[in-house]
Amino acid sequence: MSVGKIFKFHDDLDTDQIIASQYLLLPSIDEMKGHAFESLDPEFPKKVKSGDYVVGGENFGCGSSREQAPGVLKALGVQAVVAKSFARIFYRNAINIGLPVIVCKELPDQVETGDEMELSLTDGTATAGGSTYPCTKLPPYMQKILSQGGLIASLNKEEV
Amino acid sequence: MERFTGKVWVLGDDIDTDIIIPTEYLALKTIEDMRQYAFSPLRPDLASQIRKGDMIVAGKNFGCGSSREQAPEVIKALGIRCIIAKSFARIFFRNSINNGLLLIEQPDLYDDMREGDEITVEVNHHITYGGSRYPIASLPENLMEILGAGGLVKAMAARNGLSIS
Amino acid sequence: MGMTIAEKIIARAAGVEEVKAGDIHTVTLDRMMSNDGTTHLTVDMYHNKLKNPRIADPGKMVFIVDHNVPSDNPKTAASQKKMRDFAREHGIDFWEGKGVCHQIMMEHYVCPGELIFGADSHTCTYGALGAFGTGVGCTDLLYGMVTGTSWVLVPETVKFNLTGRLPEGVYPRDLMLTIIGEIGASGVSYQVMEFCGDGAGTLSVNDRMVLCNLAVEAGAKTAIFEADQTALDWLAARGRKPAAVFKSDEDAVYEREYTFDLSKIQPVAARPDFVDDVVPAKEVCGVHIDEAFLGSCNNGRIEELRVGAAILKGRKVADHVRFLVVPASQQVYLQALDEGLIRVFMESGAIVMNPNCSVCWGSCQGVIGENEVLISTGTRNFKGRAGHPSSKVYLGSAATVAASAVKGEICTADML
Amino acid sequence: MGQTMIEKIISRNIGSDSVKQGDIVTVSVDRVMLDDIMIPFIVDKFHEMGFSKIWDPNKVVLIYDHLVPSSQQDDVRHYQVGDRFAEEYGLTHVHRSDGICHQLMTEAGYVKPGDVVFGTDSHTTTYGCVGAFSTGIGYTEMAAILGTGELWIRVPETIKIVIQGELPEHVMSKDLILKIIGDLGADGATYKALEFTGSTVENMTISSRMTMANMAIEAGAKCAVFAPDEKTAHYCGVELSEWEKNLKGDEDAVYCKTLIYQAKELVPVMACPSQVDKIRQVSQLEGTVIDQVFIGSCTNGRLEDLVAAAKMLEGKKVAPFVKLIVTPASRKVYQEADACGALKVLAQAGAVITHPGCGLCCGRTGGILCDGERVVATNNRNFLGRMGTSKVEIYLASPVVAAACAAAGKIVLPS
Repeated sequence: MSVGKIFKFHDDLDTDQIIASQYLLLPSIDEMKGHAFESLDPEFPKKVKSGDYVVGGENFGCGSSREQAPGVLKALGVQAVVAKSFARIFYRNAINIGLPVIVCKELPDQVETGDEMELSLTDGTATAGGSTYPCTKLPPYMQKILSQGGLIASLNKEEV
Repeated sequence: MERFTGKVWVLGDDIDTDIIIPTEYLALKTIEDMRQYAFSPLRPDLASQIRKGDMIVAGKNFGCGSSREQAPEVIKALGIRCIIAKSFARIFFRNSINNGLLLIEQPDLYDDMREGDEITVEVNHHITYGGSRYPIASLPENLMEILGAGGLVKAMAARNGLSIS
Repeated sequence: MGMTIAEKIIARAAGVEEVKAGDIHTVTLDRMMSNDGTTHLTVDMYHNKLKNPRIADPGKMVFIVDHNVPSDNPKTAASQKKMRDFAREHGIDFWEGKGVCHQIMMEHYVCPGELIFGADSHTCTYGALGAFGTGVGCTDLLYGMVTGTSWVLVPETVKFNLTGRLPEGVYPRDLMLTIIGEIGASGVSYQVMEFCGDGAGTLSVNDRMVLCNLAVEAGAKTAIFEADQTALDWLAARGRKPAAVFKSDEDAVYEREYTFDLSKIQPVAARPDFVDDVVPAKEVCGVHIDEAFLGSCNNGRIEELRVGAAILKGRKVADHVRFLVVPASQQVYLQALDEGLIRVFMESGAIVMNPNCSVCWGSCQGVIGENEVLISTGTRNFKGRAGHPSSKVYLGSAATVAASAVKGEICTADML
Repeated sequence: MGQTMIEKIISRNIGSDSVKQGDIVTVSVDRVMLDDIMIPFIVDKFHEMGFSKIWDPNKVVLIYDHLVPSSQQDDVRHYQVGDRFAEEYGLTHVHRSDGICHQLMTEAGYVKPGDVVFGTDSHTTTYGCVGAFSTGIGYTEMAAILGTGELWIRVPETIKIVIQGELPEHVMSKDLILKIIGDLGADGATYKALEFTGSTVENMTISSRMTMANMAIEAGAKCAVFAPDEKTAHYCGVELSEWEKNLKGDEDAVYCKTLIYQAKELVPVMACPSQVDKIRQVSQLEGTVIDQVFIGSCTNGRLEDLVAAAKMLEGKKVAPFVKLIVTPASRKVYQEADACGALKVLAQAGAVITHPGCGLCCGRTGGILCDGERVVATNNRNFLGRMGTSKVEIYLASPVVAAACAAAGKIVLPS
């Protein structure tokens, strides 16, 4: 994956912070995405560029099952989310919509917002600040969903 | 005698206060925050098209409905110089005068008026449009006093020994 | 090798003899629930993203409008209409304004042994009846709706051995918050919490719902109780039969075990902005509040309304406090009317709203303002969860919330 | 020469016996009502005007109703501004979640026959149900009253409306006032007072009179009045004085117009989208499919309205995919409807019952609709965009008609 800028967030980053409840019933992800991370950094949707990365700590995406959370990140062009660990539903949702979510125990403590990073899904590594960190590889089943572009894409493919 | 000329926006009969400013925007903090939503249920683009000094010409019962004073305030904030209608609803009329927004009752102009044209108003006397003169009545004295003071807030402030610029 | 209840349910759904933690299986889902938080997106994807749109079995689908009820703006209304029209067109069971989705599912659908997906994280509630319920996103839900199946990574199970009885004035909510405080917000991430032991047997189905419901706040995939006689009686009273009644095998594998002595539990509160920041309720006493909330899929049933009403009876809500009482369902509301509880709440000055998610999800009802403080029986206290990003949410039991509403500051019931 | 009711009330207020229509006079205010939407604006204007105290805090009633419960973060600011103002200026009559302002003003005893009352809401005309002169004003004038206790008014001409006989089954006072508004037109009574009289209104409950006084503004009226009688005395908890007993239009009073109706000729009607004066008989609209029904508001959210709706829905269910939202007008109404079992019947039928407040009527929350949806509602306005987008169709009706429509899922005559 290409080099992108990092936006770093704290441990236990919950889905209410990624996208608050009051926007979830808007008609589409496109109308919601301007409110991503509103409580923490209202400028985030303007600052983030296609190909950037979100980096979190432990338990990233805890809280609700709202698929709008990975949805708005993907719609804003976030290339992947790297965290020490992920909450279960967020993790599953991200893979289902084709947003790579990568577990990397060391990198989050070594980087700050604004740093650049590069990710290699095939090697299972993340590189930032001249150092390369090992990432946990996805189980093959999930890797397959991701490589097909998400669950619906895989469903459509099977039906052809 | 006061005299001014401006471009006209034409609205219909029974323009109610929910059209002028819908309830969902009434709890916004300031009139400045609200004014972009003026007339939005009827003509969503109108608020952005109105320029300072423009006028509104409408049919009967303009401003009917609620007592929300935000209605004349947003119209004034958009820069509307005065509203000329066949008739006005009561509360809206009082609220407008209290805010120093001039309202003029004129029975015939609306039927002849084309949006975008200019008219000239001579207060308490007549309106000129397309070469014709449309007579208008004088406002009662007590209302002219409030208008003269620049609205009720200024009139009250003066009574309390304050002067507001 | 032995299996846990959760493993047995997955094995049944996968049509295999045995599963073990870490396996990935394709399962047939017994039921799917979707609410107005995401269904409009599911419907859009159904129409726009599928090559061959179809529904495997509309009879397994339940759509529930509960999050923004009554609707607060035209966009909400449009999203709900999309859901309503879709349910009508495809013959899907549809509920609107009748209560919080999990409460409706428990009242009308959930049966022991079932594997249920819900597009809501608190779907783990259904473990109270020995079912495997888990929260998923709308893409998973759509896949399940189209194919009738999904994939499941068999989770490890963590055993929670409960002993003893809760003391008077201490509630299952205190117990569950205490557990979450102890194990942390990701303490059982991807895992199943299995509650067992003598103490579990003393808990009613309502109590079990309170426990299971909050399991996701510790990161769990689900939580589960064995469907014992208490559960089966509860089910029979509602005219339903179990799909399968499973017990964990003696030699089942648990990732680890905890023991909690119920008799030692005390009233607790979770402080802003994390559910696992749990302290004895006494430690937060005196915090000025602006609003109090008694309701939600966690704590809005008749049992909690009774607790709240007993405290409010003959007392008044503090002048500056807005006390929202929101029954979890229309059934609960009707029972509360019958028992005179609603009368007590209205006399006390409370705001009694229609059954819905209300301020627990903080979007359209009881929303709090800048720097305001809410004490709540809801599920979460994340930053800004109930309104303005600067506002704060404390979580406590129904008793603590009701007492705080009277006092105007956080206090426990014994302090009134 | 004889006087109309309004002329009598104003005469007594200013201590003159010769007040006549068209005069501009300054009245002393007996009571004012401030609501939550307007309170921040009132406070700003009050301070801009340079006042440092309220003329008589006991005469001021502050009511939170449009924004209860809060639906947006900013709503709370209105409570905060109101609470601060009340504390600073010694206001004691503050209602934070007790129901709709107009219901509370009479129900809680703030208005008596012959009073002169102003409120920052157009439906302040409601208090004419107990023989008071009451009307809506803006927040600037309210701020001036708070400082001075006075307001100038123009003594209005009066339209006399006589209704005789008994209303047919399923015809409510709502049908009557809708019919009258249809006949007068939305501006037919602008600047004028309506004086209701005749055996039909004499036999009406105060609640039914409230419905009519409430909607007078929809014909543009400044106010509407009913002569106080024993029912009024009982409702207000007062003994009528000699003056109050004679508080009715004199035989030789001057009326600008008189309308006469025979109650038996009336039928259930609706105001069709999007004008309150676009009145059609329900029978002409039958079969129109609907999405939602709203029973509530200061027009028709009282006990008799809820009981009428409950009677219609007893043993029935709201039609599939149709929502019925019931918002009682006040805490007291809610409690009484609970006590008499009406709430239970409505809830069993599938109604969504909310806490008392303005709810959907004021269009902030409480069941907002979207493009293409149609609602039958018992409130007072069906303006474009009032309950959502401008493509929402609002039909105004009586509670009994609304309930029948909820069960049928379409517009029907009650049976």
